[in-house]
Amino acid sequence: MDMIKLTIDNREVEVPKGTTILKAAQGMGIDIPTLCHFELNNLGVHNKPGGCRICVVEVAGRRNLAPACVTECMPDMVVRTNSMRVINARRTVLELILSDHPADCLQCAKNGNCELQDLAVRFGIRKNPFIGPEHEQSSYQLEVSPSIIRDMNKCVMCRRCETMCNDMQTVGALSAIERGFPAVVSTAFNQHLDHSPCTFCGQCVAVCPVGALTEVDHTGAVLRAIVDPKKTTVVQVAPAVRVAIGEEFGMEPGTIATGKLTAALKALGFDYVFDTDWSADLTIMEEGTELIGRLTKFLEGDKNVPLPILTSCCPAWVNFFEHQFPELRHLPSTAKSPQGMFGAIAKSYFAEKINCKREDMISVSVMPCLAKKYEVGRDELKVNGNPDVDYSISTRELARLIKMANIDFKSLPDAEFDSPLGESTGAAVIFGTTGGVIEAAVRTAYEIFTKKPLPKIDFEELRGLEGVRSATIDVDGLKLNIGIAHGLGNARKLLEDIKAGKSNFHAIEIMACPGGCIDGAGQPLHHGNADIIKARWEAIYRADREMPIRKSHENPSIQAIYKEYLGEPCGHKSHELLHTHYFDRQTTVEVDLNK
Amino acid sequence: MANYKYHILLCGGTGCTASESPKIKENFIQLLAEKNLTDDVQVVATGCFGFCEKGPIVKILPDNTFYTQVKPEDCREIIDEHIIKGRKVQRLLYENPEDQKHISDSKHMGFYKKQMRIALRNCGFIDPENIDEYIARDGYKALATVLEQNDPKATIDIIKKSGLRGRGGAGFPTGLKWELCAKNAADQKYIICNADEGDPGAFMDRSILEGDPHSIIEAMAIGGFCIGATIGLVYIRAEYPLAIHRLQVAINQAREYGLLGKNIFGTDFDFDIILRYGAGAFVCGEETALIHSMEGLRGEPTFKPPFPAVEGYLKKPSNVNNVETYANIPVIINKGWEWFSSIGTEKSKGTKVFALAGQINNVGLIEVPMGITLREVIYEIGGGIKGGKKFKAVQTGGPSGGCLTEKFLDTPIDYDNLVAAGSMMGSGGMIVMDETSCMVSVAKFYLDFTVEESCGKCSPCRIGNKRLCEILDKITKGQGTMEDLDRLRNLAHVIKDTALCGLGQTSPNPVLSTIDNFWDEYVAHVVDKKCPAGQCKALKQYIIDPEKCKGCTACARNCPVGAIKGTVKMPHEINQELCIKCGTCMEKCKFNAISIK
Amino acid sequence: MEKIKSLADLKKKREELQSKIELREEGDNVENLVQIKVAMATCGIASGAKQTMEAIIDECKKQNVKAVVSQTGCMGYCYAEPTVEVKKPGEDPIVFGHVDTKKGQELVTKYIIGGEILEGVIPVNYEKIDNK
Amino acid sequence: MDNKKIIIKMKPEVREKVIEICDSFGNNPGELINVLHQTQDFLGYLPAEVQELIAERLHMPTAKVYGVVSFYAFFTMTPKGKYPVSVCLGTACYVRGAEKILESFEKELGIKPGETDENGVFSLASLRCVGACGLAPVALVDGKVFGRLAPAMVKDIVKEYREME
Repeated sequence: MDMIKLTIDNREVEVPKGTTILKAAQGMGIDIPTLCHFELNNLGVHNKPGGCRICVVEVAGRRNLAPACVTECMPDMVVRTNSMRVINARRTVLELILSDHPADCLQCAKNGNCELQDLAVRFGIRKNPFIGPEHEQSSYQLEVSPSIIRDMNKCVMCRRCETMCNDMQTVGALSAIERGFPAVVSTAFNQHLDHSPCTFCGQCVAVCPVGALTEVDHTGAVLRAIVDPKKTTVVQVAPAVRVAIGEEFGMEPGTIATGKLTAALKALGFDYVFDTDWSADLTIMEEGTELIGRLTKFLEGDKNVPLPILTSCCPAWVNFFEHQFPELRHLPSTAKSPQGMFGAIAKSYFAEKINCKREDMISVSVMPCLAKKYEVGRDELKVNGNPDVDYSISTRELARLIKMANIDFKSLPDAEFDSPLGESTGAAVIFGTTGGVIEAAVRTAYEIFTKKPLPKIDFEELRGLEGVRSATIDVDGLKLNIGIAHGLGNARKLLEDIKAGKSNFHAIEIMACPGGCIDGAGQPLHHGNADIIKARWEAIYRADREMPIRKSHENPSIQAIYKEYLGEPCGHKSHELLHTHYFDRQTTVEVDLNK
Repeated sequence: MANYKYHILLCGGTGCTASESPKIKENFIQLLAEKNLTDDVQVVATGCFGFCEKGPIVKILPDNTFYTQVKPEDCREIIDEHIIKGRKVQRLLYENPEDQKHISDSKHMGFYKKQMRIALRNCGFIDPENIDEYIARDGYKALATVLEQNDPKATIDIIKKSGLRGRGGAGFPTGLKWELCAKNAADQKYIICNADEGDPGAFMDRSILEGDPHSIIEAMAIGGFCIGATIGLVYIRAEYPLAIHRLQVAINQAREYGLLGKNIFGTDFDFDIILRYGAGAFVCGEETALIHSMEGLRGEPTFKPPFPAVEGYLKKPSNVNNVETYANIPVIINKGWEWFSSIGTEKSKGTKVFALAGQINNVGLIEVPMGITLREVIYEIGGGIKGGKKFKAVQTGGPSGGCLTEKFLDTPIDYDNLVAAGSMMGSGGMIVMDETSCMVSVAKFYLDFTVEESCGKCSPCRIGNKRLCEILDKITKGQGTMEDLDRLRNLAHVIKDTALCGLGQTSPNPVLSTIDNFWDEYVAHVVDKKCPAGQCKALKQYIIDPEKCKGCTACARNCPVGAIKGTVKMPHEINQELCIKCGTCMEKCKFNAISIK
Repeated sequence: MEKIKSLADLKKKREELQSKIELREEGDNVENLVQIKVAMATCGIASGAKQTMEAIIDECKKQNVKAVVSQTGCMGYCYAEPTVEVKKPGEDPIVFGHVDTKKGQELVTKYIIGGEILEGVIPVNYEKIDNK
Repeated sequence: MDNKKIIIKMKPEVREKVIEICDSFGNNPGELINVLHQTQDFLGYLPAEVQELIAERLHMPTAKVYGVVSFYAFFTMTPKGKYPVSVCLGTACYVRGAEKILESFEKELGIKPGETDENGVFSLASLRCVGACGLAPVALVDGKVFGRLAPAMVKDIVKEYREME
């Protein structure tokens, strides 16, 4: 590799050709501040508009200042990152950004977790010379959707959300609109997100450096339910939550905090603390059975059987195909998501068991996800208007609840999930990352289909963080072609292939968020640190290995519920409780016949 | 073919078209038919003559008579007197403002004397919708020569040696730009013409496209051959319908003659041109923004590198030049680089077209050799300040430029001198201002423009220019403080230092140059709360002269805010606290009793 | 329309077309050219001035004489129509009378090219229109 | 929650024409600006439903179409009046008093730039340089250029067009 020598802040450094000044400086321990710049290299996310101009540096011989984030190092370049000229410019630019930003930090959902606020602290901004009686600020309407709150007055035009929504997810709900001073990233015609193709994946929220995009907060409602003596509260926790929540309490990324998490939920006062992993195992039973069913028909020569079967646990992904590929909506498994299955069982089987009326039970889910907030509102997941899950809160919201309740998370003694909806397997925990659902399904489908034990439990070929992966699994002679995509843009590639008749997969797993649920929009904010995601990913597989049972169909509690309540997987009762259907939600323009 | 004895050329540019030149043409044709002279006299609608102040222009040849401000009803007299009887119509001739004598020949008019027309060589001379007239003027000869020589490197070398620099603003050497693009190998390259003239008050590119569209086609084909592009794209303002029409006609004609298409001049060079329309965004004059706009995207600039020469339209190597730059190319090939480089100054060769406007007698489009002084342009070509008022400043470079004062009047105009003086060449707008122009308001006018035209991508331009504008507004309202002036200067420097593209980096120039050159005027607004030019509304005071006021009550009755009090037949008075300075009272007063202080 | 396939083609085409705008090219250079004015009022036209003018134009072309041929009103020599005024650069104009097509051609070959004064010179006793 | 799809209704002739325009550009998203130009030529403006249709035909997000429409000054989402009035605010016109001309039109028509009056007769806009700087200040009414304007002339111009109604 070609190396380049240059000087930054009077120190010589050698970097490979193509390195930006920002990267070179970072390598030397020089922390040039940035705002719009955002990269997750291992997940293929790049947002480098060079727009905020916070990272400007002085390059000898150059007329104006250079943005460090996009300026490449050149041989013999002399760079100053902290001259008076640079500091003055940086500070003035920061003051400008702040002059068009509401100063309601104390009420802001991002208070304490805001990259702009951090910059203001770092530069000791006290009084803003550009704020006066005459200064104008953006005036957009605050908008609340089922999952996401948009306050475009806080938008700093970093374009991260636009990059996620378009380049990564190819959803296209967001775009930069208008120009000049009123320019922000918003929806078509500045409409409500409900009228857009938004999937509520929330990746925009996950990357927003400020409080322009935040999640809908249900912590208050959950607290009220907990303290309401007439209500029985049941909580479920998704697999990816346990490998991330520790970060909110200063624990190392990748810490598996299942025991403390369970203890904290109990300390919060939930009546029953259960595990979404349990219903993940249930999902495998249903989805795996569906896969075997379709495959068997296919092998018997039925060419009309819908293949490949697509996973359906990710609600943002469900929204995506309902909006963008409604013509393929016969392909995904009809199995509800683990959250949905859990809710249905909690308010039927379990409610009956503890003799609690449906209306008196408040079912709460803790999810790494914002689309789950949307999902709990779907009509198919309600009975007579009463939702199977009343509130879905994010990992971040749970952390806030824990802090609010004076619980010292780190020093909590580990606790166990309650029974019967708390027992789970290693197959369930890997739902938390890309490739996990399909691996779990293969573990079970293999044994059910071949009636032979698996020679090896770990399917390394299904793991990894590349956007699109494929593997062929030898199921006792049957070559099962499996596709995996995470990030909806990657999913689109596989779907286009299916549409074009070019796909030879039998089953495809799709997760909307890059990396899967570990990088869900409800997780602690990683602020662009890709190592955090990697650590969570490793933790998921570690958690799998640590489980005594690692195949869903071996979960005794799952076996029990089929025996005593559900009957057969994909049987009548299962269909009623655990399966759903999909809609065509693509916006279309049609001829008005009534003139 | 008719053997015409007279040619009547009339300006078909936008300005003259707006003042009924099409009707004039129609009248001429009709009258000639009436007199049976259709075969003797040819009527040609040409491109702009440049002397827009006196439009519509009609020129009669062979005797080279230059009629100004011709009205449709004048046509009969011109035919009867001039064409038939050979007597020039005196009252339509240009009157020399110095001695009130009529001048019949444009060559002897001050407006044309100092001009040198290279880029505009065919404007006002040929029928832009007739390729034959262009060919008759050596059209396509340069392309033929270049293709025959079949040595792109040598041609680029000619352009390099000629010293031609980009006429769009920054003045990057054209030959070097071509060379950089030629070096990058690719399966497809593009040569692009920037005809998105967005500078308010500049219309040179439009005039060239309207008056001599073939020169652009020819130059783009030459450029295409040199850099290895087979497709040319013209990014043209949708607001220029006439230019679009003429260019389209010209492209069709060139295709019919085989001058566009496959195997041009029997060589294996293929080339064709596509039009792309701008949609009203000044920032699209910046080449990366222009390219994004051509791709159907928002016209936002991106950081360079990569330069378009490496990654341009559809990610392919592309070369972008503006219209005026291209217009110079065929002449340079035909007449040689030595000839071209003999014109101008050491670092700025050739000529520059300026749109001369403002408080000046001869508004119009002029082309002058580089190195001419502002004084020559304003006083000799422009005929001095309108109404005999005093010269105050000249603004060059449009919203990216600055205001130059009297002390720069004798500076030779070239790229580097203008930059050194705190302005820039820009695309060539030249606005002359007299003592009634308030320089704070002028700075605000340009900032208003930049605020409206900022793409919003980078914070210094999106928010900074807005804040600059707010501070200027505060000053023009008499609410500014001395701290505001410091703030203004610091902010202007930071924007220059940090903005992403050329638009943002130059947007504070009108502020900085007026602060530097008219500091006292700023101070007067801030400290004395006075606008020396009497322009700033909020600093105006309407005063009723008690001597002149007859007490007719017209002002009081019409005042929308009831600020005027007084009894009938007694002098009235204006309550300055209530007055909104709308000027209605002054309009209504029949006795000239109200004045502005 | 015929395509232009080479530089030679273009040159040929240009030569054909150049005459079309020659008049304009010359307009820029009017004081260095021979200026010929043919009186073309009713009397002139009646006595064949139009034909004379055509003949002069054709002859100029044939002899490659760069001249500006234009018409004027009645010069006041109705007895001698058609009348033609010829002004060579730097010289005073001379008016010739009774210029028919043949004499028109001679005017070009003999006077303009040869410098020979032909018969029928009319003494100048009028003010030039342009100098009014 | 409403799981139904959003169906936008449109006049058949409008839908047909817009589809024809999109087809003529090969439904290529790179041709978006050309498509918008032609559609606006046809309709006079670009209402939201038309942008939805264009997005659908060009297989691109509506947000991106709107992002482009709202970026460029030439595109408008409000129908223009029968007689659109545009006052040139280019520099040449500005230094010769264009602001006062605009003010006079505002006063006379009772609307601000960017607006259309209630009856849809007049709409007002400002633009940058029509290139008739010799005639500054200049305004365009229904495509006709009025040059060398003075505020006092505005009333008569408006009256002239009002009478044509």
